Order: sequence, then structure tokens, then C-alpha cells
Amino acid sequence: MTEIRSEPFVVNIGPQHPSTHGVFRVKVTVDGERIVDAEMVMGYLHRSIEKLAEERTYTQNIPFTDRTDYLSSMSNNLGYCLAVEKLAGIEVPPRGNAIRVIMAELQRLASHCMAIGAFANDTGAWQTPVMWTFREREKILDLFEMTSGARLTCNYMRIGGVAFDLPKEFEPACRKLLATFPSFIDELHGLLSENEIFIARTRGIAVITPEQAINASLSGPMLRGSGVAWDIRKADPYCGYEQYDFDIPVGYNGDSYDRFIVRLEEMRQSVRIIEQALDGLPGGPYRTEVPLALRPPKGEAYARVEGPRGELGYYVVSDGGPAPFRFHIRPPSFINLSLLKEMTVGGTVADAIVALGSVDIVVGEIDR
Amino acid sequence: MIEGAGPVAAFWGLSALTLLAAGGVVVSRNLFHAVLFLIVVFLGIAGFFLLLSADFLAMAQVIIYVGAIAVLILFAIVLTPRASRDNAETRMAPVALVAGVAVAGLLIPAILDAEWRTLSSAPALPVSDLGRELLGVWVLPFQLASVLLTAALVGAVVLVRSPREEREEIDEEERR
Amino acid sequence: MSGAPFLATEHWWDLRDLSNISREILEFLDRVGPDWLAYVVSPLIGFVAAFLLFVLPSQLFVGVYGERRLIGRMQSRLGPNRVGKFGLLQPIADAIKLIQKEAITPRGADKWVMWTAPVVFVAPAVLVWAVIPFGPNMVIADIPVGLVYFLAITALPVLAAFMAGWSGNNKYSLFGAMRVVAMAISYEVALVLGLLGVVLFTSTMSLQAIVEWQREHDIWLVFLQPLAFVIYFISASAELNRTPTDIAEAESEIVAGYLTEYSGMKWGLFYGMDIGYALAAAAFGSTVFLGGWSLFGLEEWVPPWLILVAKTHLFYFVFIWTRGTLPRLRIDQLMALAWKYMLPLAAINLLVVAAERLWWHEAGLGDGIVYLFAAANIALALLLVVGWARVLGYRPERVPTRPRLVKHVGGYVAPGAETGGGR
Amino acid sequence: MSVTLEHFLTVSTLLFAIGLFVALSKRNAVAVLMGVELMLNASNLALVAFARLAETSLAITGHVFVVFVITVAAAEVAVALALAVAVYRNRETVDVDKVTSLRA
Repeated sequence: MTEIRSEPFVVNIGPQHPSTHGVFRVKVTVDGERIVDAEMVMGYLHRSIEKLAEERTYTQNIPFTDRTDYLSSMSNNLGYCLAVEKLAGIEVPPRGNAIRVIMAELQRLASHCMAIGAFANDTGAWQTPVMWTFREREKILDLFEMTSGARLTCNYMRIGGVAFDLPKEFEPACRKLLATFPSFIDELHGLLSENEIFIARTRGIAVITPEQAINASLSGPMLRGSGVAWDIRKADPYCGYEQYDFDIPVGYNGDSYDRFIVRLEEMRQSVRIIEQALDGLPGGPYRTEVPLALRPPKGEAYARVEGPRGELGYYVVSDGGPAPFRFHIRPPSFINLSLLKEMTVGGTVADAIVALGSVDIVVGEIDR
Repeated sequence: MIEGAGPVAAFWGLSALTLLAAGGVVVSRNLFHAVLFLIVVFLGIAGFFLLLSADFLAMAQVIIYVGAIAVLILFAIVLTPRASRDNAETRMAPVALVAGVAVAGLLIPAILDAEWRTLSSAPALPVSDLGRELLGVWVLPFQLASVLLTAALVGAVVLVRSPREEREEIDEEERR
Repeated sequence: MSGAPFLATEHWWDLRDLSNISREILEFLDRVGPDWLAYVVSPLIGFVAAFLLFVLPSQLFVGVYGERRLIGRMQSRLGPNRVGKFGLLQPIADAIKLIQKEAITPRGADKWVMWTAPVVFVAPAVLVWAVIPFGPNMVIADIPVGLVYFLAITALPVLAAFMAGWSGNNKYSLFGAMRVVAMAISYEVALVLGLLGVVLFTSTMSLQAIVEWQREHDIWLVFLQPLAFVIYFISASAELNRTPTDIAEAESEIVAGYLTEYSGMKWGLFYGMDIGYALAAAAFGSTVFLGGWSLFGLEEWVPPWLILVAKTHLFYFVFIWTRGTLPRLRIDQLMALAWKYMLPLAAINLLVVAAERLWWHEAGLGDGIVYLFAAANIALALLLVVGWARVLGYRPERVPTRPRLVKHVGGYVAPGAETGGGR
Repeated sequence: MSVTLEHFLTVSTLLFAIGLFVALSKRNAVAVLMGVELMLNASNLALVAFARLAETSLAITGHVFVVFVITVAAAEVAVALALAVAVYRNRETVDVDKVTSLRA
């Protein structure tokens, strides 16, 4: 008796879809509600930043780094500046390093707020958690605007340090934020982590085993959610991270729920780091002077930073000219996405959306 | 015998609606439209029940026929995507036509010239009588109907479960 | 207390009972026009009064405006306050905007079915109000099967949703249509069984008689039948596709479900009538469970229809509240909830109520026994709601809600090896 | 003008005839089922008409029969559609003409 499968049909969780966090398409072959096959289609936001960077001087490339991952521009700036400083052998004064740490951690808080809000949206808690996280994120963006002049693409860091010193009113505003942030995290914890329906929707969805995570070279909350304790700030400290005392949150069984609680805990740790950095803020210059038409010696350098989404690497090759010969970015969300097929096949469409939300992708970074 | 301008107008309206909708089921070229016409027929019949002051039956008719059976038919159409949905007739259509006309031709004259012993005005039958009757004299058929429903339920599930789902169940038992 | 319509006074301006006014109008028409005129006009007056006085204002202002303001406040934002004073004209602005928007028919869509779907969706929304009693003799049609009439009417919009989803010729709307129908049917079974518990006690299905019964025994059915109330609330929010069960238009999953292809006033009708059904379910719920227009004797002074409107909006607020906070359940979890959880609870509730009723009438106990039944039923409800999940074998495993904190890098723990942290 | 039992019976017979035609002539099994539903509804109508208008002491039995007809019709629809889907799963068609061979 020839058995005819009820024919699966292809549904486009298409470029224009409310929960793909940007212009990103998943061609999902669906049999009933169950997903049989998922194929990603990317490149809608490709602006060939890496090619453009080869015609501009090192300092002119800094604004590009803001626009790759528009949700964590500070971390991208930091990554690029570290790479060029390693290439050109430039020393950064202690005050510059401390300000860089504060800014990177503030950016992590803002990005995680966005990630948790969007993830809660995908599970269906329509708009309420997102609005709360945005309210807190606004306070952080005000701090950025106060120091760098821009809210999203700050372009604040320069090779050899930071563009401007911290304004006088930054310290009190930042202290006020740090005082209220832990209570906000507890509020979110109460609203979502102990919510039966939220647990039912995210527990056991898109499970990634530690071996799978390591083989697919995942990084950031994806890796830590699966139980692997790995953080660039601890493994390969930069900008003086070794002075600060903080912990790395590690999940238990690598499902969407664990990734969510890892991000929530990371926000608490970032608050601790910022407090320590603010307390011990050294005086002195915030930047070593670097000639505009910097010509680093011939060679290559790779610097990596623990961005909100994972290991953010910058690989810069110089042929002695004013412009980099080759400029490459290691985008964490592009690599974290490589397991999407294993995560979604077998589940339903609703689970696929939750899985995609738990990866926390930024399409600007994927397509560069 | 139903008098009064309202009910008589309602009767002619409802019968027109029902018969036209039944015609729609026959004529419409798209199976989905046929089902919608069928639903209009069910609603027309519910209207007739209300006219004959059998209000519980009218509500039961709407809940069961429109709420469940029509939706069941819609599901059947959705679950058979590659089957032809053109509501076409088979080669037997003329024979069926003859059969239909014969049934109508024989019955209607018989109805019209038989003199029925009808009541001029009968009281409406309250729902409580229907309940008392169902669980009183008719309690055995009532139980039989429930047995029949369960059997039909189980039968339908067994028929439709595809081998793939069975394999899934077997794997689950092994895993547990 | 019941019997003679105690509020029907002769002077028409007595607003506590609007039937005085309609009676005046009908008498005037009888004197003036032919005899069938009153017959035709009386339902019209009923519908116009019900629609203008209760449905339209509460639907527009509580539904569109109130809901958005409340949800706004829940999300620490303001909600509409631009149009008119405090944003009160927002619903009207929405309506005008939707009317002049173009209603697109996608290519390959089934034109006829697509444009009859909103009509089939809207008609029952108005019919539902025919049965709900607003006052002692202020009900448009007090038919002896009011309860079953409500169930029949709420079965029709499910069909309209399927027509809308099917005719839109779009994969997402087909998903939405299938989900709506599958969910509505399974929750309707639980709803019918749950409401049977109520009918067993009041031994009548006419809504007016149910309200009278609650006034006579001075107890609201929500205390007597807590299980039926819980089942009614969950089934109603499932039938209306409101969060946490709004999987039909799950924005994050299937774009807008069966409404994906609709735009302009056609979509506006669906959106408006969604709120209409929610209000009708709230009104029905408050009539059957919260004593309808009676408030333990207060209805002599306060106009009864005001009491009903207040209760309806209170009920509706709970719908808004759940919509504002709870995430959405997956379709299979919902189905499991309906068949494995709600249906058995409704069946057990029915058995218990039948036993109580039999004992009440065979032993000829007085009416005071009702409070004992209420206490017993509430205890049973708590026991069952908590215990039934365990009976089904669902053990809430301890969910570690805090990750482990590790000082140093390197090494990993195999999953399940050690579950640290606590709830 | 008044409506008598004959009116109701004629409408019921017409509906029955249309149902018979649909059941016998349609090619799609689901459409045949709709024809059967029409016939059952026609009989329901006649039963209720008799219960209300005919001079009989057993008027309520008409209603009881209608309830039984509705339950049986529901069960019958469920099984018939299950059959149609099962046939579709194996022959990829629900046309009554094509499903003729009894071989597995």
C-alpha cells in the first residue's frame, strides 16, 4: 500500500516578518505544524563594509564598525581599536581603558535589554516586557548621548583611547542607573522566569548540547547557556578586565530558557563591573595622540572582545599604507546561527520563532 | 395551522432561502462554496424549528450542524488538498435526476390530497418535557446513542491515524 | 421578590427601568398606527436601545479606548491621548481612518467568500445581545433556552474566521484558520459541559430566570460553581482568541493569522467585533455567574442596567489584564489543556452538582443548604484545579531559575549532571 | 393565509429530493456526504412539523427522534470523513468513480 505523505508545503518566515529581528528569511518546509526542513536565506542587509574599509584610513573606518552591529556599537568600536592598537603597538592610558570597560558593559546592558524584550515578545507576552526593557534601555542611551553625542551608533572610541572625556554629570547619572537596575532585573525575573506559561513555552526548546556548541564554535550566551564556562573577558582579558571581580553565569541544559536566564544574570554581573570601574576610575589622559594618517607597520593582528552576542573578533592586515589591506569582522550572531537547522527541525513553527529569538541575532552583523 | 402575518411571511421566506441554498449546493462549481450553501441550509432548517416553536432543537441544530459537522466537512476538504474540488457530477447524474424527480413527484401529490388530522393550535413543547422523555421512556436508545458515538469516535481516529503517527507512538513507548 | 415586575412604575421618566419608556412608546404606537406596527417596532426598540445604550459606548470606549489605555499603563507608557480631550476621540479617529483605507483583495483570493466573512462575523455579534437581561423586564427576547442560544451564536464567528482564513489564499491565514477552528471546537465542548453545571442548579436555561434564581437564593453562582466559572473564563478567552490563547492571530508566529489579507474597514469590522464578542462574553459571564443586574437588593435604587454594565466592564478588565501580562501558549499545549484538563474537570463538576441537587431535592432541605454546597464546591474546585495535573502525571520539576556562577573559565558540566539553583 | 402541515411536508420533500440528487450525482465523496446531510435534515424538518401540527398525543416523540437523528448524523459524518481521508491517503483522490478496486 503506497503511503503518500501528506505533502509538506514551504512557508517563508520571510524577510518581512514581525519576529525575525530584521531582514532575514528562513524557508521552512512544514508538514502540518511540524517543521521538516529549515533553510536560511541571508544577505538582504549586505553593505560590503569589509570592502569599503580597504579604501579608507584606519580612523575613517571607525564609523563602519558602529553600523555592523547597530545594537552594540561600543563593543564593535572597542574590538576594532584593540586590533589596530595591537597592530601599531599603541599603548592606551589606564583612564582610557577604564572608560572603555564602562562603555562596553553599559552597551551589554542595553543590548541584553533589547534581546530579552524581543525574546519575550516572540513567546507571546505581547509588548509588556519589551516596553519595560525599553524604558530601562532609554536611560542607558541617554548616558551614551551624554558622552558620545549619539544614542545608537556612538563612534566614541578612537585608536589609542576614547574620543572625549566623561562629562561631569555622567558619574551621578550612571550611579543612579546602577542603583535602580538590579531591582528592574528582579522585576523581570518575577514577571518572566517564574511564569508557568513562559517556562512551558521555552523549556526544552532548541536544546544545544555542550559538544554541539563547541563544535559549531558558538560563543556568548549561546555557549554559556549550554553549560560551557567560556568568556573572553576571563580567558583573554583586555582593557584591564582582570582587575575586576565578576562571575560568568552558566546554564544547565542549553535550551532557550537557560539562554534567557544566562542573559538576565549577565546583566547583574555587568552592573557589578561598572560599579567597580566607576569606583576606581584613574585620572590622567584618556587617549594617547595618534597621527590621523596612521601607517601601522606591515603585518596582521586579530583582537577579540566579549560582545553581548559572543566573541566579536577584528582581523586587520596592514601593508604599511594608510588604509588597511584587509579588514575582517568575526560576527558572533552569524556563527551562533549555524545551528538553527538542528534547533528548529522537529519542532513546530511557534518553537522555531522562540528558538530564533533565543539566539538573539542582529542582521546588520550577519550580512555586514 | 399557523396564522398571523409574521409567521406566514417567515415560512415563505425561510423555505425560499433553504431551497435556494440547497440549489446552491447542487449548482456551485467550487466545493467550498457548496459547503457554505449547506451551512445556509442548516440555518434555514434551524429557522423552521423556531417557527415550529421547537427552540431547543433549533439551538441544538445550530450548535451541532453549523458548529461541528460543517466544520468537520471543511476540515475534510482541507485535508484532501490534491483531490478535485470542482463539485463535478458523475456519469450517473441523469439517473440521479430521475430518481430525485420521481421521489418528489410521487410524494408531493400524496401529501397534498391526503387530509391530515391537524390541530388548530398546539401548545409549545418545553425543553423539560424533552429532557424527561429522553431519560424516561427513551433511556435505552439514549444509552445506545452514546455507545454509538464513542464507537464512531474511536473508529474515525483509527481510520485516519497514518502509519507515521503509529511509529511515533511506538518510539515513545520504547523511550519511556 | 420576583413575580410582578417590581420596577415597572407608571410614569415613564423613571429611568431605573427602561421598559417604562418602551411601554409608553408602544402604547402610543398602538393608539396611532395599525396593530402590526407595535409587533414590528418592539424588537427594533429593544435592539436600538441595547445597541446604543450599552454595546456601542462600551464597545467603543471601553473596548478600543479603555483597553489601549489600560494596556499602555501596564506597559509603563501612556496609551492614546492625542486625539480629542484625553484621547477620547481615538476610537472615532480609528473608525474614520479605517473607513477611508483601501480594502485590498489579493490575487487568487476567493472574492465572494472573502467579503462575506466580515458580514458573517459581525451579524452574530449583534444577535448575542438579544438574550442578555439588562433589568427585571428589560430583555429583548427572554427565550426559555437563552443559555443554549448564546452557545449557538458563539459557534458562528468561528466559521467566519475559517472563511476569512481559507479565502485569503495565503499560507499564514490558512494556519490561522485551522488553529481557530481546532481550538474553538475543543473549548466549546468544555464550555457546554461547564455551563450544564449551572443549569442543573437553576433548573432553567432562561437567563432572566437564572438571575431571578440568584436573587432568590441570595448567592452568586460563581461561589456555588467555582469550577464552572474557571472553565467558562478559560473557554471564553479561548473562543475569543484573547491572550494567553490568541494563537489564531499570533502576531509573532503567523503574522496576523486569518486576518493577514484584510485591510481597511473589513479588518476594522473584525477588530471591532472581536471586542464586541469579548464584551458579550463578559456580559454573559456576569449574568450567569455574577448575578447579572442584581446586587443583593441594591437594584431597587441603583438602575439595574447600570449594575450589569459595571459588572461587564469588571469582567472585561480581567480579559485586558491577562492580555497585558501572559505569554501565549502553543497550539498543542492548548489542545492538551482543553481535552485532558478542562473536559474531565467539567465532567467531575457535573457529577458532583447532580449529586448535590438530587440530595437537596430528595431530602427536601431548605434553601440555606446552598451555602454549604458553595463551601463544598469551592473546596472541590481548589483540590481539583491543583490536583488534576498531578493525576495526569505532570510533576512540576524544579526549574533552576538562576544560572550557576563560575569564577574561572574552562571545562563544562554535562547537562543534567547537576541542577543547581532553586525556584 | 395560513401555513398548514402540507406546506412543511412539501418543503421537506423537496429538500429530500435535492439531497438525494446531490448524494447520487456528485463525484467528490465529501459532496456525497453533504447530500446525505441534506436528506437527514429534510427528515428532521418533517418530524418536527408532525410533532407540532399533527393531532397526536405523542407529540414529544418527534423531538426525541430529531435528537437521535442529529446524534447519529454526527457520528456518521465523522466516520464517513475519516473514510474519505483514509482513501485519499492511499489513492490520492476522493472521486467516487476512481475508487472502485477493492484490492488493498
